[in-house]
Amino acid sequence: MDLNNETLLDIHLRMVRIRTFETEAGKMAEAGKIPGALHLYVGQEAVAGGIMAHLSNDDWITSTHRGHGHLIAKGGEFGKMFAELYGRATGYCKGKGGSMHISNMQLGMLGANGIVGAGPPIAVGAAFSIKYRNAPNVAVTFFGDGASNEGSFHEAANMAALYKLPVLFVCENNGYGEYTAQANHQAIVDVADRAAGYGMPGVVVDGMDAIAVYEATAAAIERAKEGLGPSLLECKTYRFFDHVGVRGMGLSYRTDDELAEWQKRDPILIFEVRLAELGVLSEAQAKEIHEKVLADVKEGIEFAEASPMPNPDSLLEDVYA
Amino acid sequence: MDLNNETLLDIHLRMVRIRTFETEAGKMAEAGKIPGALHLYVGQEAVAGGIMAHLSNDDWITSTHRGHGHLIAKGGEFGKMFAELYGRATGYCKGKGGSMHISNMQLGMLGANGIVGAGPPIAVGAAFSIKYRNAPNVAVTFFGDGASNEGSFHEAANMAALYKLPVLFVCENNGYGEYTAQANHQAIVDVADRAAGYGMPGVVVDGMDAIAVYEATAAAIERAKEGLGPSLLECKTYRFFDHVGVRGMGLSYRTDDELAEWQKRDPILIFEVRLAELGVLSEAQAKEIHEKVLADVKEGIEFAEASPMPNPDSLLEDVYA
Amino acid sequence: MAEARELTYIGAVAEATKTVLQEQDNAFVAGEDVAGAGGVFGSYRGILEEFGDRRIVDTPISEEGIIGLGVGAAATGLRPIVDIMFMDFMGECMDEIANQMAKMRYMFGGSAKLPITIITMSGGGINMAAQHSQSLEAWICHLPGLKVVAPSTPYDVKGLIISAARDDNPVFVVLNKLSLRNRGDVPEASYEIPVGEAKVVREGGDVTIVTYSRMVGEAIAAADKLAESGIDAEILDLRSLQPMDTAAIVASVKKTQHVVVVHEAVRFGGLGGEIAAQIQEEAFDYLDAPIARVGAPFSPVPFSPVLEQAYIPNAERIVEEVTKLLGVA
Amino acid sequence: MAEARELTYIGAVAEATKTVLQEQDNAFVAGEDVAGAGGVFGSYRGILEEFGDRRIVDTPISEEGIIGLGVGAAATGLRPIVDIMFMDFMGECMDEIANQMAKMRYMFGGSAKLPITIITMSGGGINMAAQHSQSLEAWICHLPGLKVVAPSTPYDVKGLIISAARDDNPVFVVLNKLSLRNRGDVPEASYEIPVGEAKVVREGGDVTIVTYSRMVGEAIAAADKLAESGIDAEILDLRSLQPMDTAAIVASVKKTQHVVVVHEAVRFGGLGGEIAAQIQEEAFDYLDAPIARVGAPFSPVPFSPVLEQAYIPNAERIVEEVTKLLGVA
Ligand SMILES: Cc1ncc(C[n+]2csc(CCOP(=O)(O)OP(=O)(O)O)c2C)c(N)n1
Ligand SMILES: Cc1ncc(C[n+]2csc(CCOP(=O)(O)OP(=O)(O)O)c2C)c(N)n1
Ligand SMILES: [Mg+2]
Ligand SMILES: [Mg+2]
Repeated sequence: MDLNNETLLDIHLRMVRIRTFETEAGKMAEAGKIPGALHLYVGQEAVAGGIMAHLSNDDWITSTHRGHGHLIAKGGEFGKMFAELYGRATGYCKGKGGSMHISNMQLGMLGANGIVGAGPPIAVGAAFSIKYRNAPNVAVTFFGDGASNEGSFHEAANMAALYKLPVLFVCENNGYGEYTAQANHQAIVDVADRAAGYGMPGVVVDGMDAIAVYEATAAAIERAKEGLGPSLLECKTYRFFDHVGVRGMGLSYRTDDELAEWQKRDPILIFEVRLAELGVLSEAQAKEIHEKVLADVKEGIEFAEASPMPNPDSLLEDVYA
Repeated sequence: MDLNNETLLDIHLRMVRIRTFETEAGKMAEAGKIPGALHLYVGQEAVAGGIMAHLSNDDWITSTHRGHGHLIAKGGEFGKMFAELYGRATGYCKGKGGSMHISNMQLGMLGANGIVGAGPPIAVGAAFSIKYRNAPNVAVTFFGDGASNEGSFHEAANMAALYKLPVLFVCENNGYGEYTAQANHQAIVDVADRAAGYGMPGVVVDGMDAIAVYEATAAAIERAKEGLGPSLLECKTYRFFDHVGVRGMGLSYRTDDELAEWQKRDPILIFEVRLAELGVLSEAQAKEIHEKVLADVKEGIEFAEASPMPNPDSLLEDVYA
Repeated sequence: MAEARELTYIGAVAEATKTVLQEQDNAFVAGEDVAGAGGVFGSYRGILEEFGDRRIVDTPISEEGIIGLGVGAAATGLRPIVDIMFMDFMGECMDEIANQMAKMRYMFGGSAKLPITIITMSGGGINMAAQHSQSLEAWICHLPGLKVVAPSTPYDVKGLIISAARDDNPVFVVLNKLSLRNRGDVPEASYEIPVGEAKVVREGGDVTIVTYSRMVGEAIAAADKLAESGIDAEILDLRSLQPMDTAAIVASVKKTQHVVVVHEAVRFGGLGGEIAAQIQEEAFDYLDAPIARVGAPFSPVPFSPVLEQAYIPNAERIVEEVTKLLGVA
Repeated sequence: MAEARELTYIGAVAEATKTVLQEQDNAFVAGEDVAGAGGVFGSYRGILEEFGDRRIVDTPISEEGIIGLGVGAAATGLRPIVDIMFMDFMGECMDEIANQMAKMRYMFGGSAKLPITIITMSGGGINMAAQHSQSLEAWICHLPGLKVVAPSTPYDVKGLIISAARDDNPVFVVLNKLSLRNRGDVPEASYEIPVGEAKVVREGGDVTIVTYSRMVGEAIAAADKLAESGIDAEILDLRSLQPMDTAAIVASVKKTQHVVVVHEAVRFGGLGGEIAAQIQEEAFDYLDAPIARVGAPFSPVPFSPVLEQAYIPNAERIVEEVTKLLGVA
């Protein structure tokens, strides 16, 4: 395990960056400053943090409607991200994509995606590309428990295993697809149980524990790079905000108690306790990091708010190469 | 086990009816009398025979492009079937469907289907209907090893298990999807391994052994009728003719040896040996049955050939109710 | 017949659905988050409470499975109302729509009956970007075996859903998400609006605006504006797209001799082409000018509000086209 | 440049594909039974032997997975040629086509490039019934971000596939299965036919027949027949459907002042409507009669040969329409 202090701090920083960005984005959305739908990642940071710490810009990921966290952990800049959420010309997608399509090809991020389950087949294509070029990289596809019921996941998983492609299927099981609890959308408890049906290993990981995620990912990446094919990692996690926005539509599909239970296992909280125990990060240092990141986030918001709207004439640009 | 002599003979007759119909249909196709594509069921008779012996007209099935066998075992009449293959007005679908869409609602047969994987979701709908009406019936969906890689299978299996619907997923694994061997389309050996991922039992059955099929089906139906939900039965079988027609395109994707090995386990041959051992059917009686069925088949062909073509004016009928 | 009172467009969906469930024991609703949540747009609020979970069923996120469920249930005697949250998601289930639902009856020589109602949401304007804003009715109107309606008012929503649910064929009810809060008078009692009948929503003598769904509202705004310049526009709300009320279109065009076809869908390959082609086939000699078409430009729906505003057809663009058409500009 | 010699329509697919694989290291082919079997229509015969299984890959029966593979591979630097055996199977993968492949570049603000070629088979006439005989090009031509070509001759097949494969955008090559054995001259060397350029395949002064794919052959047969009655038809083979060569259409119509649009697809909602609408927009004053459309009637494709013959547009129906149009009948 190469989990040295530097890596631990790296993972921590990615997580704090996500948390801070998302929390502030939520506020901006509630203030009516962000158009459209915003699916926030708060609560799931250990997954993006623990996995992305392994990846370089030459490794590809596909993301979901809940994609900010993935892009941030992959190196996304706050300014360009906020600008995109605000629909500004300076955003990652020139304002054409918004939250649900935020992407950055240079960072190896093949887009958030508004279609549940659309990512896995694309990641399989990226992994095919890696193998074709004999490159030392992997592709990672993130998808939810709800998405695991889409046929696209099934087809992608089968193809990946068949071709022994270097791809990780990462199911972020937060217990709900929108307002439907897992027990009401599938008759299994562990999505990881689906792996055997494709001929790949399936592992259940504590998705609130960044170190556990990091380690499970290391094993899966090693396997992939040895040419042994894909793995399915199911990260059990929870979203602290509602399905869309912070408070969503105010439905009572989950209890306050349940939320409170999971919040006790806040992935950043427990990680910071661990880092303190390990003597890697003191409370004061952590505070400093949070403050620094918050300042960066605010700068990002300022950048976005000061940015111009796209020129209506750009409407028909970028349809074709 | 209610496998009394009557049932054994019933299964046998269904199988012989399929074999004879398909063999003669193949000849008619080679003689240029049947337009379009014909996917013959020869070799797989134990599956349709062993399963359909359990079903009444109030049980629903969905079929595949290789659907004649299912319809025959469900009670299809030779005359109307040949007429349909010939494109005659007297066919089950008035000549509008042909081999790939042959159906009969009265017999509970929701059609052959030209789209690989389209059947399972429809069967789930039929099973939903059965449960909704609290009827003492089941739905059975037949599909191939190749079809098990379609997303539609995945979605249907998950929904069936979730709702505990009375439906049997019957995978007729004949080792090939068209000209692609199973090992080249999925990284697993047993499609039954997929069942666990949906929360249903998965059973591998010797698909050349009608009794084994019959018994596995009995258990699955019992389970379904008790409200415990679906099962996946994988019947290992083989098709003796080519993917399409008798000799197909003449590709060498499988060896003569392999075919010969499987032909030694011809489902009708081994069943007749067994029936003789059991003293249920003598060789002479078997011969008589084959002859009688052949005569019926020929009568069916005569009916078809004597039948009128559809009136071109019927072209726009039956689009809407 | 009970009094009419104001309902929202989306409230009319819920009321129509309840009416159908009351009238038909074999009718049920299935879709993603339709039961517990009452639909993400609120279309089915109150139905779970009133009818229980036998009649309204939350499904997994499995659009192909959902449509298949509807097809199989309908063919075997039920009358499913199936919800596909956003019309854009039809991509996930076009096989069950196009190759099964639309064709099963025909392929079976008429022996199957498919009484399915599919309720879905089209259109942009709420900054949901390229994958949640499309108007893809052209895909389904091109498929023999399907019917398609696209109501513009709460009144039509209720009447068309009830008609759809009573129809023994698959009927798509294409709703519009920017219209959800529009209000209008809706009778409490059950009533039908015949599938296939257009409606003149404004009479006029100078030009016919043929349109449907939310663009009816834009056409009305345009007509008000045009009236200021003395142009008297007739507005035809198609309401049904398949079958289409060609007779009503032609009658109006023969009167006004000028026509603009308007839809929110992408102009190229949209239904406007079909409508224009039919008009000139049937009323060639009455036309004083080319049939104009207003539709979305040839790009995906952009996210940024300024771009989306520039993208979606509106009253202003209709006014422009009419003015150009009448040579007034 | 080497000599031209006769090839079949399907032989031209194989030759074009080989040419592309030779010219572009990053090009590969993926699809069901494309490698070992060489394609069920023989489109890729010999490619496995020549290029090995790195460059041509058999896939599971997973159309959504196949298109996704193409999208992901293209976005990350490869140039996939993806085979969807029958166009009817697009129903299984419309999401990856419509919502991913077509929109990714735009949604990403132009940062992704999607050089994918999709090869697929359309059309009826070989008694394959409702689910294996459709012409669904209207679905994809309505989607900004895609290009669509539909060659009628072996020469065009080769040139258009090579152009498609060199294009940095997704291009659908819609082939026709009843044309597979048609023969025609094809140069051995590599050459392009520009996407977006129509071709006058027969000059004439009395009427323009606008068509594409196999219907070009029917139009030629019709023109021969019409010539016997002294009617001189011009035939425009669109070749590209998206983008469409409106200028070429309009130029011909201005000359002949009469036009019949012909396609095998269902008439209602087919591309014919778009073409007719564009013609009257751009050449209204030149038209002496309504633009006529020939397309399939409003039903699924029937199985029985007698019904299928009655269903599919042919030379006879074109002759009828032209005769009616010119008022000769
Ligand atoms: C194909 C498709 N179907 C439905 C939706 C609507 N939708 C958006 S998010 C969502 C829930 C997804 O659940 P899950 O995959 O568990 O991800 P989570 O939101 O929990 O992160 C649904 C149903 C969609 N966007 N795309
Ligand atoms: C959606 C779809 N994809 C591809 C095909 C072409 N096709 C017809 S049969 C077949 C093979 C099916 O294999 P399997 O499911 O194993 O059934 P078998 O033919 O072996 O009975 C294929 C690929 C099709 N008809 N439908
Ligand atoms: Mg979830
Ligand atoms: Mg098979």
